[in-house]
Amino acid sequence: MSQQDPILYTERLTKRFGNIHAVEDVDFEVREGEVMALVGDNGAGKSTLIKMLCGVHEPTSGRIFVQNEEVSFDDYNDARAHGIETVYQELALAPNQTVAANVFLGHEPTRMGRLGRWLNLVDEERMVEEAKTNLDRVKIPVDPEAKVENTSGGQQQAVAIARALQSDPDILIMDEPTSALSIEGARNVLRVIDDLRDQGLTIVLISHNIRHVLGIADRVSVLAQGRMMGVREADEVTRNEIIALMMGAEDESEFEEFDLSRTADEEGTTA
Amino acid sequence: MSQQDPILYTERLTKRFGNIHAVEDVDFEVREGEVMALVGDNGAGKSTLIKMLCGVHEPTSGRIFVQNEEVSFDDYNDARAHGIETVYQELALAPNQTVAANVFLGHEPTRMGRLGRWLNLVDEERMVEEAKTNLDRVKIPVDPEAKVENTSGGQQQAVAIARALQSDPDILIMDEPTSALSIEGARNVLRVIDDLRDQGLTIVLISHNIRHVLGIADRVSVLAQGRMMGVREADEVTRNEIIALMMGAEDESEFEEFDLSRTADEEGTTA
Amino acid sequence: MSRAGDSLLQRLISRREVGVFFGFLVLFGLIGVTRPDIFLNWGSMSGITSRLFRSVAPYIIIGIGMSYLIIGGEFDLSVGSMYAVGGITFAMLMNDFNLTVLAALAAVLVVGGVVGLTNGVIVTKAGVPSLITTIGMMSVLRGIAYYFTPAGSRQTPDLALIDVFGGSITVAGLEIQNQIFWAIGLTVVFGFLLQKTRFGYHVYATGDDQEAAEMAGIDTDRVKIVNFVLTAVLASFAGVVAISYFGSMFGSAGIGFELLVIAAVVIGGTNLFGGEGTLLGMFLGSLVIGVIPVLLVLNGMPVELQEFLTGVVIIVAVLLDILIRR
Amino acid sequence: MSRAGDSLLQRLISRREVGVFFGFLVLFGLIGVTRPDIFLNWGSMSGITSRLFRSVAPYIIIGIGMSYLIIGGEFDLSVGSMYAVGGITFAMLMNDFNLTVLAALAAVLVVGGVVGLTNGVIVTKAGVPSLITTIGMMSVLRGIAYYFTPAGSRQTPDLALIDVFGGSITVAGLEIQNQIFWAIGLTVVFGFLLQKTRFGYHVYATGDDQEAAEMAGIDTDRVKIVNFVLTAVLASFAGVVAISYFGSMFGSAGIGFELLVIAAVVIGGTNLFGGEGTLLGMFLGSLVIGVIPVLLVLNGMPVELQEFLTGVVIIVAVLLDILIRR
Amino acid sequence: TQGDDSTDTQGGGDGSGTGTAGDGGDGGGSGGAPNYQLVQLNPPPTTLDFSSEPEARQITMVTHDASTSFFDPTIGGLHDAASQMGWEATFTGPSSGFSVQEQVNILNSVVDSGPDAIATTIADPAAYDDVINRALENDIPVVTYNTLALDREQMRNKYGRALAYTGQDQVAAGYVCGLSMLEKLPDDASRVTPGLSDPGHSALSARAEGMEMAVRQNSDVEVTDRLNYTGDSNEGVSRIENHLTANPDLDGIMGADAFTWFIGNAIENQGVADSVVGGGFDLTGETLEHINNGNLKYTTGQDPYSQGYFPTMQMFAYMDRGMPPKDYPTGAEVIDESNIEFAQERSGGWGQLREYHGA
Ligand SMILES: Nc1ncnc2c1ncn2[C@@H]1O[C@H](COP(=O)(O)OP(=O)(O)OP(=O)(O)O)[C@@H](O)[C@H]1O
Ligand SMILES: Nc1ncnc2c1ncn2[C@@H]1O[C@H](COP(=O)(O)OP(=O)(O)OP(=O)(O)O)[C@@H](O)[C@H]1O
Ligand SMILES: [Mg+2]
Ligand SMILES: [Mg+2]
Repeated sequence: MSQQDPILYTERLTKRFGNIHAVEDVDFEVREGEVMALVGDNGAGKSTLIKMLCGVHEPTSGRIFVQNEEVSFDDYNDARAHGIETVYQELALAPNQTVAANVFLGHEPTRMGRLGRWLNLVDEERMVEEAKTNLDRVKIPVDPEAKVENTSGGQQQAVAIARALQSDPDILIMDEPTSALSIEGARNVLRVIDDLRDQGLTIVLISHNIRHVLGIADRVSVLAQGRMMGVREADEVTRNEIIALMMGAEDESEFEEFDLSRTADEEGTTA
Repeated sequence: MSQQDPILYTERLTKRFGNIHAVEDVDFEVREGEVMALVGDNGAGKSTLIKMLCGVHEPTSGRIFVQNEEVSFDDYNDARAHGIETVYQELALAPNQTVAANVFLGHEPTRMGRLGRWLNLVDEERMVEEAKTNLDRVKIPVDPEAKVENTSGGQQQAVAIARALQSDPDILIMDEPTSALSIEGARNVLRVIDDLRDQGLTIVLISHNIRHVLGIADRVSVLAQGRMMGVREADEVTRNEIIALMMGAEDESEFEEFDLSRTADEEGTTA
Repeated sequence: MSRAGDSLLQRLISRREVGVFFGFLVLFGLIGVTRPDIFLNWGSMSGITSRLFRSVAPYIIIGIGMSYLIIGGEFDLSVGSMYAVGGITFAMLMNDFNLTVLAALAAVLVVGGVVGLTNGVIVTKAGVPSLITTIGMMSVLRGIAYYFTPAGSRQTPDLALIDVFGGSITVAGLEIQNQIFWAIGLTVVFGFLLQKTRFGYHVYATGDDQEAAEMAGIDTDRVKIVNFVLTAVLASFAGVVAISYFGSMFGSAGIGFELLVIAAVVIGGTNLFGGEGTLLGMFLGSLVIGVIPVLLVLNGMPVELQEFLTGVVIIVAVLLDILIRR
Repeated sequence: MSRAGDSLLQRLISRREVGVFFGFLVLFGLIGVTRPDIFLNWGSMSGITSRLFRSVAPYIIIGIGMSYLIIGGEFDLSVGSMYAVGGITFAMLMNDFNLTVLAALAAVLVVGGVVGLTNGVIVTKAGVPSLITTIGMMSVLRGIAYYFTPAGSRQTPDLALIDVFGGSITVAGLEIQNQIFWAIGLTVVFGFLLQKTRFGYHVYATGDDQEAAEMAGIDTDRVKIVNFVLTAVLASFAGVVAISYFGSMFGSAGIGFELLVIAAVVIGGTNLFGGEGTLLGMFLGSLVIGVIPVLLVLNGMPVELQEFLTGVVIIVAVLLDILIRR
Repeated sequence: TQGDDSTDTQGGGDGSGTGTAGDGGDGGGSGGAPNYQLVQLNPPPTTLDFSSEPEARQITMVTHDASTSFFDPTIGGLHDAASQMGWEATFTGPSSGFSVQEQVNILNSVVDSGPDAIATTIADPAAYDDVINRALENDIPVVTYNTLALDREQMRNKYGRALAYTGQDQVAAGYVCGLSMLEKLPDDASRVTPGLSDPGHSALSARAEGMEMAVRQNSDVEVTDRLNYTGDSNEGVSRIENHLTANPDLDGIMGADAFTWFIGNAIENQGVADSVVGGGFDLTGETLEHINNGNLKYTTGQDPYSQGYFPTMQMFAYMDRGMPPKDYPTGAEVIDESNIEFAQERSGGWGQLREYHGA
């Protein structure tokens, strides 16, 4: 399913905030058409890494290549021009604007007609309608004309996802897109990711849900303390191997000690 | 493990925002010393319900009882005075203040000595130290002197949890406290909840992770579209029964159609 | 979640603009209560109303730009000085450099554009807070205004075309200043652009959450710079309109306008911290600001009381609005 | 995440206060470059320095309250009028009502407290934006100041105790005004309280994210009301100090102070939208504001240029600071 | 209804400055025709009634700047006259400082409110045209005081009549102030500084111009650049002190406005009363006190009281007795140690007077 050409890769990418080494010498590679999962403990540097890939953070050092061409993104629009779209962990929504306006934030559809195009008149009906269509893909009920501030946590996440879907990118980066979603909602998003891959999109997925990750990803990259710990084929690795990598440990068994009394701990099985 | 006296219950509690019926006629009951899970689809009204229980929202109608006494909370401090502490879904952190200051936000420890007490001088060393202790309980590495704005999504969630732990409440309400946490982090939080129950605390836990819920809760309340759909003993109910309640449906089978190709879908098994 | 349709009335009442309009009506009605002799006389009343609109026209014209700026998360304290420089250079270019009315106007607007660009670049690219930048620019422009008025003031020459800005038309015996049409026309056009264009959407988003807007691909620096330019251009245009009407302008003209205009914008419901607001609100807010001195002078208030009551009325007008919408 | 220790130098340079201090030193140093004759003369220079501190003392005293307010997410435009009312009532109470110095001072501070309380309650409980509330209060108080000065101004009587505020001490031949000690003393005390007390922590949190602060149990209304009271009390105290020094105060005293003080606070690095800032920054920002006219007067700048250069210098001083810290 | 009153001599100035009132005071014509003021008889908009108690009327006085204390005696004069005649009086203007545009707005509302008579300053040659004509069309007679930016000929063109003016030519008043400075300066004096509180206020600029003119025309003393000491004591006194420090050879400094007392404070603080001659304008209590203490040597008054009293009286004479108002020069009086005692006694009363009238 995954091709061998890297569509995106980094060389010794590093980001420091003052003396905090958030990402250190990371070589990260994504192949065309694959779902690449990026996992790691809290504070491992996942968000920082992908924010460099979409122009939000400027790298302290290192290089980024997209389609074998070195790039340097000044801002998010540069990245977008290279076909990269992102769902941020912090969602990045404008709270006092409507859901529909947020789905199209920065890329509002304009009206036909000379005047419409000349003035960049926003086609509100189309916007509301298309926002509905996009939100329907993740099947989370939310009023497109409600203020985002007045929607629930999961609804907000759905808006952020709908925004990314609306733009038809080559590479879609999703930073914990299902964390606030219900089971159904998360399932729908995974299904959408699956569909997008079928359509040839490349996807980078950050998630703490290893089960989701192993269920959907082609490969898994593991970060720990800002460093790349390794890359694994999803169908050749176990959940515990991944966790071991995440913790920077060699011995898997040490992560098994906790078991809640009355039910099988979900973290302990499957893969 | 759970006693029979309700420590907290509501009668026909309702909250409308304009014409949106977020919570409608809800009778919700929590018994002393139990872990009560509250589940429901996105936008079901979970956050709105608990925000009425902790004084953030004023109910449109209905009554709230704590320890068999009717209460009406003007603000969060009223709820706190009744022993209720909350971890909000939106975390409610002051982004430009330090992690330590946020752990003690609104309840900073003061210095000993007459002047210290008279002026309410903040004991910064103690604050940083105790913040560390509390953060250590959830074992997520975060610098207590960093600005919250500069910490990762999971680190911020850890700060919010540490804040709730710091105050030693009777009833602890946690709105999706593990959504941004790594596996280890989430496991630590569940372990802490277990410990707190052992110490006699009452806990209300909102989560989309039914496996977590069934693993830790004594009982499960299910909301759908603002209405209470039912309450179940955690060890007498299956995952699919709960999901069926959440969807307002009778037939469980309809929620089983999605299965990702290469791995067993985690959502399909266990309980 | 389930949702019933909002009634039209409910939606209407919850809008800030309606509250402000009501506040304005109350103040206006007070003229009737205190001076029924004037109020019930069509001739005086229509004149008073027309003059009220005239007197707030400069605030409205500047308020358009200021609304864009504030909604977009910044503001500009240099508008009063820009207004003076605009009017004074307009007269100077025609008198001393023999420019035609249109050429002088164009030059003035270009000057405004350059000033706005400077403000915008200093704020967005260098990161100097807009308060400091525009307080600084306020001083700089005031110095220029003084420098260009060694005799205290400048007068416009006698050119017919100036009446396009400063003249009036008489409808059914009522003299209506052209300024009023400019103020209304510009409000309608820019109100439409703010509500309906992509740029307008980006203004709201930028003021709402700048980081989110940037992360969504909006060039917030550009948005802010355009807003600064728009504000300075409109402020200089307001100066042109004013000197065309008064025939003369002092170097000290427009001192204190910045606060009046910002107050009008905020009274109209715009959030001072950005992300929310409409031009209609600003328009009504300007009328509230303008009707207060009319009410007080018509009732012959002495200066101290005038100052005192102005303050009371401002607060009460907004309070009323808030209480009504509760 | 891994973290190495920040070097002390790095931490220091990244602080806004250091940049502002540097900006001040540059401006001060410019005196030396342009007028070495004065700069190198101990007698003149110490006098100029002492006067500089004296002239900014009222800004600093008011700026303390304003910093609390702004850090807590609000601001107050009525401080200039409060300053006038404070000074004028102080004199009036002693002259016309024969109050002692201390009784008059107490009464003035109570008046300030009541005004601040009113501002605070209108803003927090009625929800009128602080811009509108305090613009209104600015007018109300100005009206009162005019009303209490029918002869234009008020003079203090000849009472020894007044020298506690308006007098001076002479150290090594240099006369230092008591105002300077008040300004420094109050800055130190309130700076300590802001940094070290629970209330101070709550001020920062309230301005940082009011909703979060409320949801964490902070009574943000109370925090803001206290800040409004503090600001008004300090503004009226600044008025007392000023009239004690000058011996006289006009009804128009303090016009324009609000912008000067807010500018000093913001130059000092306080975020106008709240959540960040220090009193040390405000103190240094006031010195920057105060040293500009000194520099210009010592160099005998013509009147128009003064206004112009003031603007340029304000912007450049802050720009410098920002560029240094990059 | 209004006729024209032919030509007069001594029309002041070129109309571009302010305060160039119609007739000069005692400047005197240089040969040729003597000063005269030809008065055209414009009948008042009232019916004369000599046989009964005169009607109670309402006069509104409007200024270009109601924030300054200068007009406090004017308000006293206005009310003195009004109460003597049983009239009602209002004094109004822009309370936030000098603003012609705001004054015109206020004047418009004043006309709408329909008083019997208006007295106003005219601080600008163009901006008042519409509103003054509207007042006249509505049969509200208008007189001017304190500041008049038009000469009689210009007024005839604009209003169809020359409005009477009670006040002083600002440039001429400044000239007197400059002459007084020269008189107080020692013989070896070489430099003086004119100061003012607001460079945007044209009347103040005009006074400063007069001061400079007097010094330049009548001596070799150098005039430095003007010093802007602002209207704020806090800033202003320091500026003046710094100016003194920067110019140790300065012999005199004179203010153009009511804030002249800042100069006194600065001289007192620096202890230079013996070497620097301080003087200036207006009769505030502070300035007089400084003259009393020797910190200032003189000040220039232009009789603000009469600027309120006589326009009102003239309106009575006009509306009830048919006598058109005439120009009334309030002159420039110099207060120094020789007459300070009386000046203080007189000025001490303005506040009481206003309180007495409840104004
Ligand atoms: N702007 C910033 N300034 C300073 N430190 C930062 C900043 N952003 C992130 N960090 C630090 O860098 C490290 C990596 O953060 P990052 O957000 O990339 O983690 P993450 O892997 O996304 O974690 P999570 O799973 O919790 O979202 C953390 O220790 C964080 O505190
Ligand atoms: N302040 C508000 N104004 C208007 N509508 C609101 C407001 N807050 C919540 N709602 C609406 O009420 C409904 C319930 O929201 P709530 O946040 O309680 O859902 P939730 O169950 O917590 O969902 P999630 O799992 O996504 O967090 C949603 O439809 C939401 O849009
Ligand atoms: Mg992250
Ligand atoms: Mg929720």
